[in-house]
Amino acid sequence: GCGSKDSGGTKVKFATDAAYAPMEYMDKDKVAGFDIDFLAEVMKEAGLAYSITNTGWDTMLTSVQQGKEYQAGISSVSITDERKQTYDYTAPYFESTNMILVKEGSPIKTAVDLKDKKVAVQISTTADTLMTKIMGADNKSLKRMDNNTLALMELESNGVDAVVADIAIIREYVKNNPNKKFVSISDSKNFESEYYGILLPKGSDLKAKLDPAIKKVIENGTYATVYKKWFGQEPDTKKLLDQK
Amino acid sequence: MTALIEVKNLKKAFGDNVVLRDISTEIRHQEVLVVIGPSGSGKSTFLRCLNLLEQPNGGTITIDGRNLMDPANKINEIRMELGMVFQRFHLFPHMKVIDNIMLAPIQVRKWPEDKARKKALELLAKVGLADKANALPDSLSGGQAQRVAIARALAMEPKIMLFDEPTSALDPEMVGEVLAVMKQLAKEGMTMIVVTHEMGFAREVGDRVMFMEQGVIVEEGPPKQIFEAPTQERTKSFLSKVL
Amino acid sequence: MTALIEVKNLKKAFGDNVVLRDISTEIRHQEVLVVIGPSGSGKSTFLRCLNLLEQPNGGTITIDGRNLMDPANKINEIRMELGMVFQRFHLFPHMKVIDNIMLAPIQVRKWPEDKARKKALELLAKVGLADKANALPDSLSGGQAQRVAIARALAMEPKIMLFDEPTSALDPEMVGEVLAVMKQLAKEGMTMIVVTHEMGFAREVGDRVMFMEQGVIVEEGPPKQIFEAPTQERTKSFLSKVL
Amino acid sequence: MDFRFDIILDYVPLLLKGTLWTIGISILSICFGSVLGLAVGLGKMSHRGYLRWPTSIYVNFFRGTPLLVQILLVHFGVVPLFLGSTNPIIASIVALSLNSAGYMAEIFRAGIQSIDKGQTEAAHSLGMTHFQTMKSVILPQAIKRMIPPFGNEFIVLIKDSSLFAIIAAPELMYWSNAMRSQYFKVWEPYLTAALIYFILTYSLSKLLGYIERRV
Amino acid sequence: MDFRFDIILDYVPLLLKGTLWTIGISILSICFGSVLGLAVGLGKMSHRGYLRWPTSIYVNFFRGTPLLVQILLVHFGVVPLFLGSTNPIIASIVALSLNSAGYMAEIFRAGIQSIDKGQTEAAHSLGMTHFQTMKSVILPQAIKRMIPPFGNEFIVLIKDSSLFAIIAAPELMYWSNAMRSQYFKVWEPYLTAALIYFILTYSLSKLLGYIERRV
Ligand SMILES: Nc1ncnc2c1ncn2[C@@H]1O[C@H](COP(=O)(O)OP(=O)(O)OP(=O)(O)O)[C@@H](O)[C@H]1O
Ligand SMILES: Nc1ncnc2c1ncn2[C@@H]1O[C@H](COP(=O)(O)OP(=O)(O)OP(=O)(O)O)[C@@H](O)[C@H]1O
Ligand SMILES: [Mg+2]
Ligand SMILES: [Mg+2]
Repeated sequence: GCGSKDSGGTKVKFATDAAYAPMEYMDKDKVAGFDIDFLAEVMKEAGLAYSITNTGWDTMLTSVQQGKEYQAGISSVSITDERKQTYDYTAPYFESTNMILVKEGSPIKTAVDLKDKKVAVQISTTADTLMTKIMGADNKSLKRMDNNTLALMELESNGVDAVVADIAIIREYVKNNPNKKFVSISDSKNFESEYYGILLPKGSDLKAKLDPAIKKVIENGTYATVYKKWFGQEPDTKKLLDQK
Repeated sequence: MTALIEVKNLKKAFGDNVVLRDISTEIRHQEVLVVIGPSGSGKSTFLRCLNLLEQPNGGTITIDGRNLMDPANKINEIRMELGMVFQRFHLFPHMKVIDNIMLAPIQVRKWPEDKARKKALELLAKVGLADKANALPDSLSGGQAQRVAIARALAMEPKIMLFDEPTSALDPEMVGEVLAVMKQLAKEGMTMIVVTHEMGFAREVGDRVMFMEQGVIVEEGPPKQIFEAPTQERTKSFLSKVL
Repeated sequence: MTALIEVKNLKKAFGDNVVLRDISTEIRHQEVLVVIGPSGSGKSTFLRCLNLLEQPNGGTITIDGRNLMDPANKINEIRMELGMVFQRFHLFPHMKVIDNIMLAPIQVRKWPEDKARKKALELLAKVGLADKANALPDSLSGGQAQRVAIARALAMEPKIMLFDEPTSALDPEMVGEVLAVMKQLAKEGMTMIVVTHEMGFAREVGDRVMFMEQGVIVEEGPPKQIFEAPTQERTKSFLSKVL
Repeated sequence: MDFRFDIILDYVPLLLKGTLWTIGISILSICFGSVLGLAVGLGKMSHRGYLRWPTSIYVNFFRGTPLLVQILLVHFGVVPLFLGSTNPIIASIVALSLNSAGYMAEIFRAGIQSIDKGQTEAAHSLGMTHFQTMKSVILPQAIKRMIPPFGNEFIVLIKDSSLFAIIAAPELMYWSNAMRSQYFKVWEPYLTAALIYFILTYSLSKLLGYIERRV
Repeated sequence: MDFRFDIILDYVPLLLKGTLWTIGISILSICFGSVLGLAVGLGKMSHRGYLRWPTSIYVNFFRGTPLLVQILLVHFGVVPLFLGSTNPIIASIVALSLNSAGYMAEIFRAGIQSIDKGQTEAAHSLGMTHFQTMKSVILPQAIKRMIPPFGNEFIVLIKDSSLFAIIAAPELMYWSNAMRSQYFKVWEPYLTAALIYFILTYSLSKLLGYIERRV
């Protein structure tokens, strides 16, 4: 839907790029996903009215930076030092790591093996950043696709040897395509854990309201319920709470 | 009796191409002037300067006492006094015949519609096309189209009519019907300047014939004199080709 | 002596519009046939059927003993025997005059280039344009362009020449130079069919005049007879308009 | 390849809704674009430098840069400047109108210049002003000649509107993208979209052919 | 707004490399597209149904669906069929050639049909065959008239090549996207890209204007 004019009122307006199943995606005309359910709990806890709009990635980045129309963004945004120059983040709410997806029988075992292979990633993701570091910014074998669907298609059509993407994406894809003989590889040595945070404009006063609510939701078990609903397993909440 | 049109030292060039070198002449009230000359001699340009479709580069043109070069005179008011008929008719193809004729009286003279319509029907009858009022121009023969064009020019009640080779785009059997309308006009006392290759018309209707070549008036005089006893070599040689 | 062209019961319609109703005539070797008639009477269509620019709907055309309707006869071979000159010249504007003339002899007759060039220069001299070999068509006057078009048609060494109003797009002072070339051709014994409104030419050069109207031959005969003593009412009324 | 018709069926209502948006955005844009394009086109033909220069720059800019870039500039720059906040639908219509005005300007110019100069001269010789001539004589004829290029521009515009998916205007491509990202599938959403676009553009071109023959 | 020129400078080598790819892809595509477009255009004008039908469908399909969809079809469908694996550059050139052939076909057709019928008749009356007439009389004249629409098509094609960023063809837009992705900035990459595209299309249009006047 479209945004309303009044941004200074009571409602907090969230932007998202709902093209990242199962974290956030369009289920027909509704925004759905882990992030969405989690946000609902947090806002209930904080006692704030809110709305969430699928704006696409660029609109989210630009408008959250200005903080006028959208006061926050939630869209599996990893907390990185580079981005911290431009934005504030809430406390981390999700631990993620990148994973490698290859075809059965592939010789690739770790991220280092990818160095001279062809790899597809979604542009602008941390997978892009990681692989850019490993393979180099101008490496033609690194294909930065517009979105993860195209990256995964690329693997199916033998355009690349591997796809690197967030663990949730890879799992969802394998789940959706059980008969396609893909193997997912995790490599915690090369792919460090990353943490998602809610994106805020610099100096936003929302941080003071959202951080305690996030802490509460994680501590009281609500978080685990939502997590299990989407990923079918228990989260490591201790590690999450330890992050600063 | 004083001249209706007075042209003095008229000059016109397109870039380097000097088309009218130094044209001076007078046209009296009710006179019919026939202009002849080879292709490219400047006949059309001369006519077009008279109603400022071309901006002269020098000289003066006075029409009914008004100086055309004077910026105080509105160009559209001067053009209202001069009706022009072109070789290729230039009817407005998207309008019915009657609307072609009514357009300018309504928009320029600000006539009410019924007055314009009455006048248009009168003129159509005069050129013998009363039954074509609701036809579209494309359905007319060349001769009919040219007669409509004449009616359209007359609808503005001009003092002077300019004709630029009005019959040379017509099939031979249609030339007669257009010339007949023009003869009738002359008989009624219209002042006319006619560029044409129809020597029969010039002889019969013209009060004066003017022979132009390369932007100058080589010779002018009554038709009988020009056709039968031209004084200039160039006139003779031109006439020998076309008569 | 037998006929070079024999036309029998020729019919041609465009959709519902029957343009040639039933045309039968013969043209003898070295004859000059002049076709006259009002606009839309089918004169051009008649000429165009002779070299199959239009496909007839019925009847037969025999040229030099070959039946045009016979699919065994190659259309291009027949067309080589008939040179055609159009009202609007249709020179190829992207080629020099000489290349316009050489194109078909080289491509169709498969002449070597120097033979084609020699012939082209000869013909240019004949039509009085030896100095224009390297000019582009757009730089020519109408009369010059039409003479080049005649040379281009002659370069194929046709047995018959067809002219479709070759002078009616020309300024009057250029008509003479084109007619002169045509007269010369006739004198040299070329078989010619000429659609024209130039009655002087018809009288002087024509062996026979054919008057067409609404797709039929109304009357034909020697020029003297047609012009001075037409037997048909329609011929009289047409001639009264154009003479 | 396992082509899943079920997910297409699931999305049919949304795709149709998107199609309506596509049509709506395109129609509004071609209307605004035509009006603006006429003004720009007349400006480009003007004898006055102060009208000709800026309109030339306008046309060169909008025809010379990718629509994608123009969309981003309008969405993040122009619309917030006036409304205080972004709005994908308004941005779509504004960007597409501005863009198509650049093309419409050239269509108007070509259409007007294709009318025989004799028409203008005949009108002038009757004492009609430049404006009267344009309005009553030239434009009515030019507009008829402009139907084919106008139709092409409309078709281009319908297809171009697919780019607005990236700023999340809820048109046809947006819902195709949603379908793609929900199911990780490419063929189902995009072939369906292609078919719908084709139906739109093909019927439009038939309609225009019909109008052209009638007028 | 804090506009960071330093990150643009950082990316200059990559943007220039991308520009070269953009130019290369566009030139190859317009060449292949012209050849194929001539064939399709002649087919569409043919009297023979078995030539006219398929070529009409070709033109309608490639002009009636968004390029985006055509790109995906070629990249994931056509190219792997022949090469066994995807290849973004080959896919770009193939998709853009096929697409522009649809437009070039119409340009050829319009150009050929704009030549006065009298030219064909004059050539036929001299005994020249249909093929000789086309080759020596009609095409040389038609091609001159086709320079302006051909130039427009080339410009459109340069801009359209920006869509190949989504399948990671290393052209200008791809590197602009990479820049956006690295710095989370929108204006710097896209304004720079707009400027480069504008320089490309503007110089091309000037060049074509010059050629047009010369020919
Ligand atoms: N608008 C124009 N721009 C440039 N040159 C022009 C223009 N109009 C006319 N000329 C040139 O002026 C000269 C005279 O042209 P004009 O039309 O007055 O001759 P004309 O005597 O009417 O000839 P015709 O009998 O062929 O109509 C020609 O050389 C022509 O090329
Ligand atoms: N290609 C065509 N398609 C349809 N109708 C045509 C075609 N060519 C000619 N006609 C029609 O055939 C009729 C005769 O035309 P044609 O050109 O043969 O007459 P014409 O005697 O040569 O006249 P003109 O003196 O005007 O040249 C006209 O009514 C014309 O409209
Ligand atoms: Mg003239
Ligand atoms: Mg004829």
